[in-house]
Order: sequence, then structure tokens, then C-alpha cells
Amino acid sequence: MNLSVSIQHRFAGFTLDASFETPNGVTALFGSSGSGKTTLVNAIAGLLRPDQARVQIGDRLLCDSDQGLCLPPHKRRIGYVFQEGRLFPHLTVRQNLRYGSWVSGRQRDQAGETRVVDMLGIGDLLDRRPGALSGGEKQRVAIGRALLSQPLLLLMDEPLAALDEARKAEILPYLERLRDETDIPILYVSHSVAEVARLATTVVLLGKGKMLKCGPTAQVMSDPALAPAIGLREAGSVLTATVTAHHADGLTELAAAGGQVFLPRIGVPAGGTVRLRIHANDVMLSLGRPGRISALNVLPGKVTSIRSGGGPGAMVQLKAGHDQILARVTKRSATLLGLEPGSEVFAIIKSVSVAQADIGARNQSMAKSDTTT
Amino acid sequence: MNLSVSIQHRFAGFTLDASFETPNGVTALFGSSGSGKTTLVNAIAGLLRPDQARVQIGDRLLCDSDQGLCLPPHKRRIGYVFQEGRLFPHLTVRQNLRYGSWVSGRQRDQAGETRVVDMLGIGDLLDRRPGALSGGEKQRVAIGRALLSQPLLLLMDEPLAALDEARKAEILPYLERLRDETDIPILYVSHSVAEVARLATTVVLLGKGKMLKCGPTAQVMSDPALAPAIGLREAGSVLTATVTAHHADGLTELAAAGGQVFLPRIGVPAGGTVRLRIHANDVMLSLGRPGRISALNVLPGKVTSIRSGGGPGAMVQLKAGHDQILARVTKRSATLLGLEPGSEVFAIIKSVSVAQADIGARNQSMAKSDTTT
Amino acid sequence: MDFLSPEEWTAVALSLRVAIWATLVALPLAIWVAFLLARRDFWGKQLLNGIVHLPLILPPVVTGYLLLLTFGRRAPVGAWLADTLGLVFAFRWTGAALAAGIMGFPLMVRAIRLALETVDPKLEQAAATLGAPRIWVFLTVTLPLILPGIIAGAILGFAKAMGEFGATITFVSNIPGQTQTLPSAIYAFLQVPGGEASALRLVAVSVVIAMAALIGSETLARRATKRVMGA
Amino acid sequence: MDFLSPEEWTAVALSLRVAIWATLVALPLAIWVAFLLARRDFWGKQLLNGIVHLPLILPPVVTGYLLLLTFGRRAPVGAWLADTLGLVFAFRWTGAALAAGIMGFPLMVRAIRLALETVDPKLEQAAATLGAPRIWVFLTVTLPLILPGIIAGAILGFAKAMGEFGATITFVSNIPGQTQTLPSAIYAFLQVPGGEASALRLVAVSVVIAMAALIGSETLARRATKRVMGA
Amino acid sequence: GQVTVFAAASMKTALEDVAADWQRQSGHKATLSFAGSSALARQIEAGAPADLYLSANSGWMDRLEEQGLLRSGSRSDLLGNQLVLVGPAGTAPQPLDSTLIDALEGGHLAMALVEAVPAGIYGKAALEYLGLWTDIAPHVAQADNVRAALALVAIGEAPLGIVYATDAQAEPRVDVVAEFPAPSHPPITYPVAILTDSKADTVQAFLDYLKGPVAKKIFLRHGFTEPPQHK
Ligand SMILES: Nc1ncnc2c1ncn2[C@@H]1O[C@H](COP(=O)(O)OP(=O)(O)OP(=O)(O)O)[C@@H](O)[C@H]1O
Ligand SMILES: Nc1ncnc2c1ncn2[C@@H]1O[C@H](COP(=O)(O)OP(=O)(O)OP(=O)(O)O)[C@@H](O)[C@H]1O
Ligand SMILES: [Mg+2]
Ligand SMILES: [Mg+2]
Repeated sequence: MNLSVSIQHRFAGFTLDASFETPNGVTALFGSSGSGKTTLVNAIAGLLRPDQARVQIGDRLLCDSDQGLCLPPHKRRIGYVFQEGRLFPHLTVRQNLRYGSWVSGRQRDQAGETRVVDMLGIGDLLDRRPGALSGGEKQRVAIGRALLSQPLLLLMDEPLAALDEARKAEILPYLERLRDETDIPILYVSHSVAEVARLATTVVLLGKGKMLKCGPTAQVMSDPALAPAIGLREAGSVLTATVTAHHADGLTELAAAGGQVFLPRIGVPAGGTVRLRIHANDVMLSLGRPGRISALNVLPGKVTSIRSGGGPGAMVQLKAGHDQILARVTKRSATLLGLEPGSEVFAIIKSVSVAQADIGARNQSMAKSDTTT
Repeated sequence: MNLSVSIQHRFAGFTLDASFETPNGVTALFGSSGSGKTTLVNAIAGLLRPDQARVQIGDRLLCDSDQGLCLPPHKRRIGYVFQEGRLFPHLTVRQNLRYGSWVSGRQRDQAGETRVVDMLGIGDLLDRRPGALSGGEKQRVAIGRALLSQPLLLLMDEPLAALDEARKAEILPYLERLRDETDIPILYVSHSVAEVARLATTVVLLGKGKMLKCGPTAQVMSDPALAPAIGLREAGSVLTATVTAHHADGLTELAAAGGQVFLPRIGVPAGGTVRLRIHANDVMLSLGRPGRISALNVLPGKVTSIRSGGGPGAMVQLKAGHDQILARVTKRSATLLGLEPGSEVFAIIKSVSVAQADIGARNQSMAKSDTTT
Repeated sequence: MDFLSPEEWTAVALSLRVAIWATLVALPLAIWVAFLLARRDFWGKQLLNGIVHLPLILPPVVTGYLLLLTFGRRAPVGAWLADTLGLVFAFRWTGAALAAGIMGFPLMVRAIRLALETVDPKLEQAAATLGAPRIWVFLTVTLPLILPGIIAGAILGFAKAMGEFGATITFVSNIPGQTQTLPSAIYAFLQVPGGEASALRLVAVSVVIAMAALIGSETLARRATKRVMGA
Repeated sequence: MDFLSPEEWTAVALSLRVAIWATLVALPLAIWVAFLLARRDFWGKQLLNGIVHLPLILPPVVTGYLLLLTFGRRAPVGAWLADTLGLVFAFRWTGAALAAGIMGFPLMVRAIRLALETVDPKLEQAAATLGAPRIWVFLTVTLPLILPGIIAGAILGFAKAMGEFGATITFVSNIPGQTQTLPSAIYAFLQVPGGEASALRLVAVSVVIAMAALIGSETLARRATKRVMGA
Repeated sequence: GQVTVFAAASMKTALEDVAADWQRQSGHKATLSFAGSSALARQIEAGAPADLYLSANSGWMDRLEEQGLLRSGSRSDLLGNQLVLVGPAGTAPQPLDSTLIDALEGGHLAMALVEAVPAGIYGKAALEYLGLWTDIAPHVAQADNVRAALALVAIGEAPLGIVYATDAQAEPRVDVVAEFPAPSHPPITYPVAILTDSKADTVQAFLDYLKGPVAKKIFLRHGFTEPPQHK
């Protein structure tokens, strides 16, 4: 179901004015601290009554100031993971998790509960109260609580910020499955481009309360103009590739538009489609096909644009097949190699550079088998 | 001043037992969610009265159960940035910032205040109350409040987790300056290895309440055995290098033990020393010196060990000069290249891969000029 | 027991009954009024607030007198209640309970309202996003969180009811076995020279009962606070 | 003004003075006791708690009598205070204030204690790490955060003091210009046939004063709550 | 020059008239403190700054006398009163016989506390003398003072009540329906005495004035009688 949002709201000294429409899947809400992300999400959840709002999920209209319609929060069926946990202090972790089905009288999904509890690693905490949990534990319970409320829209405000990499790596695939197996749109606030790129179908970029950009992830992420907003280090491109084979040495072979790619084993069977996020920083360029080198992935391509700012670096955009690849090199290298639009180059990408966190499964029918990985 | 900590404490179902001694500078406390980081930090601050404790900063003994000594929190002169903000809701941001000097009757350092406020970007918020701040804004104020309390030890519990990359990049150099210009030890809890590696002199690794490892950053970070604990993606090595020249094209030339290295401009004058963190993922290996390639840094080295687990990857440790470099490659590449301990290889590192966030200034006398960058 | 005469035992039992009923019946109403005052804005809010505080401000005799004029047999409300619900207050223990409840009402409302005002609305919002309708939010989140306030209100109401005298005796007089509560009996003893010792005995009984209730409530409240503050 | 006789104006002024003093003097003490009860564990805590509640539990007449036995001119404490500090309570307006303060004390303590128990100790910890000694933590963090509770306690105490009668008249009698407060005057009017109208006038005055105080306190409390809850 | 008089509350109107008159005559002021006889007596025991005590019964005066608190020779019975049965205005005269209980029509007989307050004690004695007490006892509603009993009748809550003639006379909403014969109860006296501690030089003059013809006229006008002749 697509999500259509249009919200205007004024605080003293801050004005939010954002409208966007995103297709099914995960929408990443991205923007610096104080740019209005939480305000926007609160307005969608109905916790803030904005001056002007229209929010629609699929054909469910949640709120429309023009019609004077505004569903109260509990009728919106929104699962909201708050930036600050907000667990019920008087209930145990288990009761917190079951709160949604309890108050709404919906059948509790025991299997779902077990799955979520395992994934979040909170099985040992079920009988504790939130007061005795660590910061990360609280946040995990909050995620579980929202997931188990059987929502029709998930709002997640920096859900993983307090978690370590290992835990993130466990939770992200679950969110992907949620995205792929269900029809539930997810609006995901994050500062981490890695998370965003992996999960998001669409990226909405907020700046000082204004919407700067809204579009498909690959496009927003590989827009060299947005690199400063996203953070140079995190700029990169997103490729779509099809799994062709799983090799015995733990590598998976994929076919991208630009050529053959080897990656550490991906939990998607042959024939499945995956999205790969390639950091611009991780791409090396070579004029000739390189020799005995540890990088397995060498994609031939053609330079389409070179953007360089005041710094020592330059952002080189290549076309490899019909995919766009961003490479960030030093100006000096660009000069040494004589790069210019039209130059034929080889993009060298290490297999291990495309880490698990940057790979997202994209095939709905196949995704279920993923559980066994 | 060095920090010496030894703490035992039991909660129902959780036991913390950690002792470590760290030299002057920043100590990173690292560990997965629920591993006891906050508990440890609370005990040091005196907010938790552990079963058994001994905490000493330099020659100031804060607490020693054996002697029955236990300074109350307000006498410890510890600046604590809490995981959850804890701003005073009834005070404005300005009053929050000045709280420390107010209650302790110390002279307020107006210049310091202005500097901190600017660095944190909270100048516009000074007259607001915490209730009307965004999550990240709150955290920034909390950082400022702790910094301005003129502490003799800084405890920071995931201070930057809620902040975007751009903001992090502004705050980190300040913490570095603090580390280098003052004698204040900092104990820094983080999930982000990038932050840790950049800041920390020493890393303490906690797991389930036990201390797994404590040592100099370079050593802990490049210990292949700890890579799983740190997260494969984040494993890497730390090199120390001396700035030899700043070039006109924005690159800085450095001399590392293994050879010449080019990086985007670093704000340290020629002669200064910096620490470079090199992700294992970012290091490519080549048997011959590679040809026309965009990577500017090619360091010859010798393989000292190869560690491979069940996955498709292998961690290759090189000796380049007297520095250790970690490279993560696929097993397939290792086999194709015939790598084994003793093999002579070239490590290829892109200049831009060593991003600003991973470079830390290390020269006390020089560091001040850094302010102008 | 010889410590008290049978009549005095009757007064003790009656006082207990009056105090318990007054507290139990007034409590839900107090919660509701506290909720209105803490959370709603409506016309006449300050008026309601004032009326709630009235029994505190007025000398108890005046309150008793007003009760008599309102809930007496001949009084409009009293007559109506007697006719329709068969509920008679005049000269009955129910009247004593009404007087005690009304005298304790401002104390209950204040305690509960104070607790309500410190409940973090963010938790209630969280409950709403999880699908809880308003009333459920109140029952499952707000109410448990204000439990310490409710307990405090209840014990204040109970203690007040145990000690209330002026309004009670003015409203329902002192009919042994029906409306003679402990304070009335104590008052009577204090009116005659040499009655101090007897009064003291009854005071002791009254204090013991109230202390037991107090300690019980403290235990409950501590538990509730612990739950709410977490740990 | 013709609405009230000069004597009645005196009673109004006296009542105000008594209520204000009772509230102002009792308040710091109530804060301290509430703090002890909410935050400290010590031997005899339940005893203290019981004593604090006593004026609520006892019929006011008894409280007044006990005051007379303790603070009377001839009573040990009363004589000692008069000799050492020159502080005389017996049959002075100060005594009326003492009685009113004591009667309102449990209400103040409860309100403040309730507020104290909801203060997040994490904020106090944060203040301590910033170098604030305990007393500073209390003054700069705890106190502002419990302000709504203090205001609630103060207004309860004030209202109670305006309405207190039983203990006052028993302790300091009903001497016009010296100890005759509004409630005593009202009582006296109710003692004579046909005095209802006069009593009613005084009741009206009493209600108006208390309402003004109430509305003022509400405004203050709202502001304080807003500050504390943020926004 | 000022005299402080502690007087039983039921004498308020009459005594105020007398005091006003005295001030006109002598230029001296009499300060009148009205409360229950028992409260006043205890206050005098505790050293109240009173010059003159005017009690509604002899019991408390006896007690003060025993303790030597009365200036010797100053005590005398100032006034007397009469006990009457009243009903709401318009009630037909009611014989004091066994039909009394029927006349209650299921309602209550309003009296002052029969064990504690003089009017109640006298009333109970009279009913016992008439052989009506056992039957009527369960129907008696005891108010805390005689005025409250009167009020119950005046507003129609009680069909009958036993009060003093003075009260009945001043309350237009009641009619006297029977008078209790003097022998049916102990003599009703209002004793007066100067207190040992009295410092006021005008106190003897005021007492003399009280006993004098002008004052007596005023008292009689309010329904009091000459003091009953002593045994
Ligand atoms: N008051 C308490 N009572 C019982 N157990 C507690 C209490 N506080 C914390 N714990 C437990 O102690 C363990 C360590 O908690 P701690 O807060 O130190 O973790 P942490 O390393 O800071 O984690 P995070 O990264 O999630 O903040 C956790 O398992 C937690 O559940
Ligand atoms: N109640 C309020 N009153 C006034 N201003 C507010 C209020 N709440 C938030 N703001 C301001 O609105 C702006 C947006 O806040 P918001 O919480 O939406 O930011 P955010 O994008 O979620 O930031 P972060 O990443 O730091 O959480 C901020 O500048 C904040 O100070
Ligand atoms: Mg936010
Ligand atoms: Mg923690």
C-alpha cells in the first residue's frame, strides 16, 4: 500500500512543511538532527495535531484537515517505535509486548511473538520490568511491542541507534522480511545510510522542516548532488543483481547489469534478486583490467560525470550496463588516470566491501527461504 | 591521568566483574547491548553502589570498598553524558548548561561556553526548555552540560548515537582536542567502532559483564580474534603516521612505517603525528605493484597470519614496516593469490577510504592549530 | 472485651463501616473528578474545583447544616432520593458515610489529581498507538501509574472519615447504634467533667485502627511506587 | 463596609493572618517531613508518619484538647516556650495559627510527599554528577520539580486553616479580636437562634477568600506543571 | 478596664445585649468569648486570660471550684431556664404522656447529647421522670448542642425536640407544644463566678451589673428566668 503524506505545522521557531507520496515498502526518512523527522512521524501517528494535514495509507484516509477528518491514534493502527522507548514501566516485558493485542482484543499470534522475541534476543527479559533493562534492551522491547501490535503502518524513529552492529544485523533481515512478505508500509527514521540503503524502497530527505528530495533509494543515494547532505563517507550507489549460483567456498555469484559479481554467501536462492549498496568510497578505478589482485569484482564501465568540489576528492559516476556506479577518488588520481566523461574504466569492488548489512533481499516469493540462512 | 577501575556488582541475573587500568586519554568501552557498560559507568560515577569497587583517577582515589571509602557523586567531579539525556526539564537550555558551575560555585568559563555552544550547534536553543527539543538536540545539550561542568573525568554513554554523521563529524574533533589539550581522561561508551578507533587510546571490551580485552586501540582493533566481537565490517587496524607535506591538490602526504601514504587534507601541520584507522575491508591485496589504478596508497608488506572461519572471508594480517595492517579478503582470493604467511604482497588502500572520521590528531603541541581547520 | 462497653464496640464497628463505605464510594468519584480537573478543560471547571474544596474551607458544622438542607428528609434532594431509590440519609449511618465521604472528598481529589498531573502523557500516547481506546488507556496505563496517588487519597479519606465529627453530628445527629460514630462518642465524653479518661480510651481505639490502615496503605503504596518507578 | 460589622472584619483579618501564617510556617516543615517520609529510612518512620496523620484521624476537639494540654500556659512545653523564646500560644492568635497549621499538616505532607515520590531520581543523580551537593540538588532540582505538589499542599493547608474550627476553639477559645477566627464566629452565630443569616454572610466571605486563593494557586500550579512537564 | 468573659455559647445574644448596654453605661468594654461550657472550663484550667466564667451548667463550675480557680464567694447562680417541647411552627400542643411517641410519626425526637450536654441531660431526666424514656430512647436524635437540636426541628427534620424556652422563644419556626414541669428535672441554672487569676479591676462591677436589674430585664426579655431557689 502506498503512503501519501502532506503535513504543515508550526512550532515557535520551526516550521514543518512536507508532502510526499511513497510506494509500498520501506520509506527512509533522513535528515539532520532537528530537521523535523520526529515531528512528521508524530503527526502521522496522530499524536501531534498539525495545522494542516492529509495522511492516507492505500485507500485508508487517516486524516484530512480539509474534510475535518482526523482519526484518533488508536484507530490508526500504527505501530510506532519511539525514539525514546516509552515502555510501560508498570508492566513486565512480556506484558509490554502483548499490550497491543490485549487492548485491541485481537487474537494474539503466539508464533509471531516467539519469532520476534527470538530475533530481538529478549527471551531472558520477559519477566523483568523496563526499569531494570539496559538502553539497548529497552529499545529492542519497544521494537517488539510495535511489531506485535499488528499494525497497518510501521513508524520507526531511529529504532536501531542504541544497538550494536551484531544486533542490528539480526534485526535488519527481519524488517526486510516484513517489508517483503507483508503489505505493511514502513516509515523509517535513521541517521545511518547503511540501514537506509539496505531497507528503503524510497528515501525522503528532510532539511530544516522542508522536504529536500523524495525518490527511489538508488536514485537519491547515487545523486552526487546529495552526497554532502548524506555524508561523503556514506554516499554510494545501489545496484540490482540476480543470484546465479552459490559456490562451495561460500561465495555467491550474481549477475548485475554491468557484469559478474562475487559476494559472500547471500541467503537468496539462485534466481532471486538482491539489492547491493556500493559505497562510492569502496570503488577503485583502473584504466586496464587489473592483474593479480584480491578484488574479485571488476566491472567495465564508462564515466558519465565527474563532480569535484573544494576538497581533494572527486565523485565519478559510471555507467556499467544500465546501472549507475558512484566512485569516490582523489582529484589527483582522476588527473593521473586522465579521467573524463566517456573514459572507459574498470570499477574494482572488493567482495567483502559489500558487507551483509548492505545487501537486501528483493524477491518476495523467494524471501521466505531466507529464514533458514 | 590514568584511570584504574575494579568493580564487581551483581544484579539478579547479571554479574558485572571488570578490572582495568588505562593510561591517560580516551578509553573506549565497547560491548554489545546489555553487556554492562552503563552499569560500569554508573558505578564509576558513584550513582550505583557496587558490591565491591575501587576507582582511582591519577592519585585521586574515588572509591575503595576495602577502605570503606566512597566519595559521593558530587565530590567525584565527573562529567557524565547519560545514555538518556536527563536534562533538567524545569531549566532552560542555558541554565542546564550552566548548572555545573552554578551549583559548584566555580567561575563560569564564558569563552568555553561559547565554544561548546557553537560546536554543538545549540545557540538557537538556549532559551528553550528541554521538553521542546528533538532527540538529537537534547543529547547535544547533555554533552554540553557535562563538558561545561569542568570535570576531572568524562564519562560518555553513547553520546553520539542519536546524531547524524555531519554533527558527529563536528563534535568528534572537539573531543579529540579535549583529549589532547587537557589531562582529563574520558571513558567513552560506543557501539560505533569508527568513533572508538578515532578517539580511543585504549579499548576495553566487555561481554556479558566480563572484561574480554583491554589494551591499546591499535592492538585490540587489529586482533583478528576479536573481529567477530567488534563486527567484521568494522575490524581494521590503526597506523600511526607523520605528516610530511600538504599538497596543493588537497592531499596530505604522510610517512607511515610501511611507506608513503596520501590522504585528503588533514588539519595537522607537517611534522605532526596522526592515527589512521584502516578498515580491513578497505584493504586490497595485490601480488605485483598494481598499474594504472585510482588508489594512491600502495604499501608493500609481508603476510604474518591468515585467519579464516566458517564464512567465505579470510582475515589477512600483514606487517608493513613495523605497522600491522589487517586486510579482509575472500577465501577464494586468498587461494587464487596463493597467500600464506610469509607471502610478499602489496596492500592497496584508497585515499578516500580513510575518511575524516577515522583520522585522529595525535600531537598535543600541534593540535591547537587544528582549531582553524 | 472489657476495655470497651458494648455500646462503644458498636460505635467502633459503625465508625469502621462508615469510613470504609465513605472511602469506597467516594474513591471512584474522586478519580473521575480528579481526571476532569487534571485533564479536561470545560466551562465551570474552576467552579467544580471550588465546590470540591468547599468542605475543606467551610467549618464542618456548616457543611453538616448544608447537608441537612440538601439531603434531609424534607429537603428536595433527600426526598427525591428516598422516593426513587429508597436511599435515606437522614439519621442513618448512610448519612454519616455521606458526610464523611464529602468531608474527605477534597483530600482524595487532590491526591489523585496530583498523581495524574505527573503521569507522562507520552506513555498514554504510546498506548494509543498500540490500539488502546481512551478508556483502555486510562484503565491500563493511567490508573496503574497513579496508584500511589489513589492509595494516598484513599488513606486520607479513610483517616478523615474516622475523625470526622462536626458535619456528621450536625447532619445525622448521634443515635447510638445508628449514627454514633467514635468521634461523636469521644465528643460526648469530653463534654462532661471527668469524662477525659473514657474519651482517651476511644481515642486510642480510633488511633489504632487508623494506624493499621495507614501502615497497610504504606505497604501497598510502596509496592505501587516501586512498580511505577521501575526496578 | 456595612456588609460586615467591625468585629466581623476583625475576624476576617484574623482568619487571614492565621491561615497565612499557619501555611507559611508549616510549609517548610511539611516539606522536610515529606522528604524524610519519602526518601529516608529510619527507625520510627512509621511512628512519625502516624503522628503526622493524627490530626486527621482525631476529632478536632481532641486535637484542640491535646494542644491545650501541651501548649497551654501551664503546660510544660507551653511554659518552656514562653520562658525561653517568649513564644506564647495560649489564647493568642499564634495559638490559632498553631492549631490551624497542625490540622492542615497531614494534608500538606501528603501532597508534597506524593510529588516527591514521582520525582525521577535520575535527574537528581545527574545534578550530583554535575557537582551539586545534596542540599543543592534538593534546592535546584527536587524542589522545583515538586512545586506543583508544594502548591497543592499549601492551598490545602490554607483552605483547611480557613475552615478549621474544632481544634482552634478548644485550644484558644473564641475571644473576639484575639482568637475569634471566621469559623469560630460562624459557630457562635449558629449557636443563637436566627443567627443563620449572619453565619451565612461570614460563610460567604470565607468562601470568597478561599476561592481566590484556590484560583491563584491553580494558576501557579499550572505554570509549575507546565515547566516541569516541559513544553 | 477590659473584662474578658467566658460564656456558654447559648447565652450569646442575651449577653451581647447586656455587654453593649454596660459599655454604654460604664464606658468599659466586655470581651465575650462564646464556646461550649466544657471547652471554656478546660481553658480556664489551662490558664485562660478570663475574668468571668458564665457556665450553662453547674458541673463544670463545680470542677473549677474544686480546683480553687474561682474567687471565693464570687460564685452565684445568675439565671435559670425552662425546658420545653417544641415542634415546627403550627404543631398542635402535645401532652407529655405516652402519646408522645406516636406524635413522632416514626421520626426522631431532637435533643442535645443526653449524657453530655446540659439540655440533653435535663431532658433525659425529665423523660425518665415522666416514665417515657425507655420507649422514646431509640427515637432520640442527639445533637451536639441544644441549638443544633432546635435547628433540626426548625427545618422540619425532626417533628419534636426538647430545648430551652429561651431557644424556643427566639426561633420563629418553632412553637412550644409542651412545657416540662420544674420538678421533672434538676434545676436549670447558669452559674457565674469571677476567676482567681482575674486582674481586671472592673470585673466585680460587671458582675454586679449582670446581677443588677437592668441586665436582668434584658435576660428575662430573652426568655431566661430567675435562678431556681436553692435546696
Ligand atoms: N536495576 C537493575 N536490576 C537488574 N538488572 C539490571 C538492572 N540494571 C541493568 N540490569 C541488567 O544488567 C545488564 C547490563 O545492563 P547495562 O545497562 O549496564 O547494559 P549496557 O551495556 O549499557 O547495554 P546497552 O548498550 O543496551 O545500553 C543488562 O542485562 C540489564 O538487563
Ligand atoms: N513542542 C515543541 N515546541 C517547539 N519546538 C519544538 C517542539 N518539539 C520539537 N520542536 C522543534 O522542532 C524541530 C524539529 O524537531 P524534531 O523532534 O521533529 O526533530 P528530529 O528531526 O526528530 O531531530 P532528531 O534527529 O534530533 O531527533 C526542532 O528544532 C525542535 O527543537
Ligand atoms: Mg527525533
Ligand atoms: Mg547502556
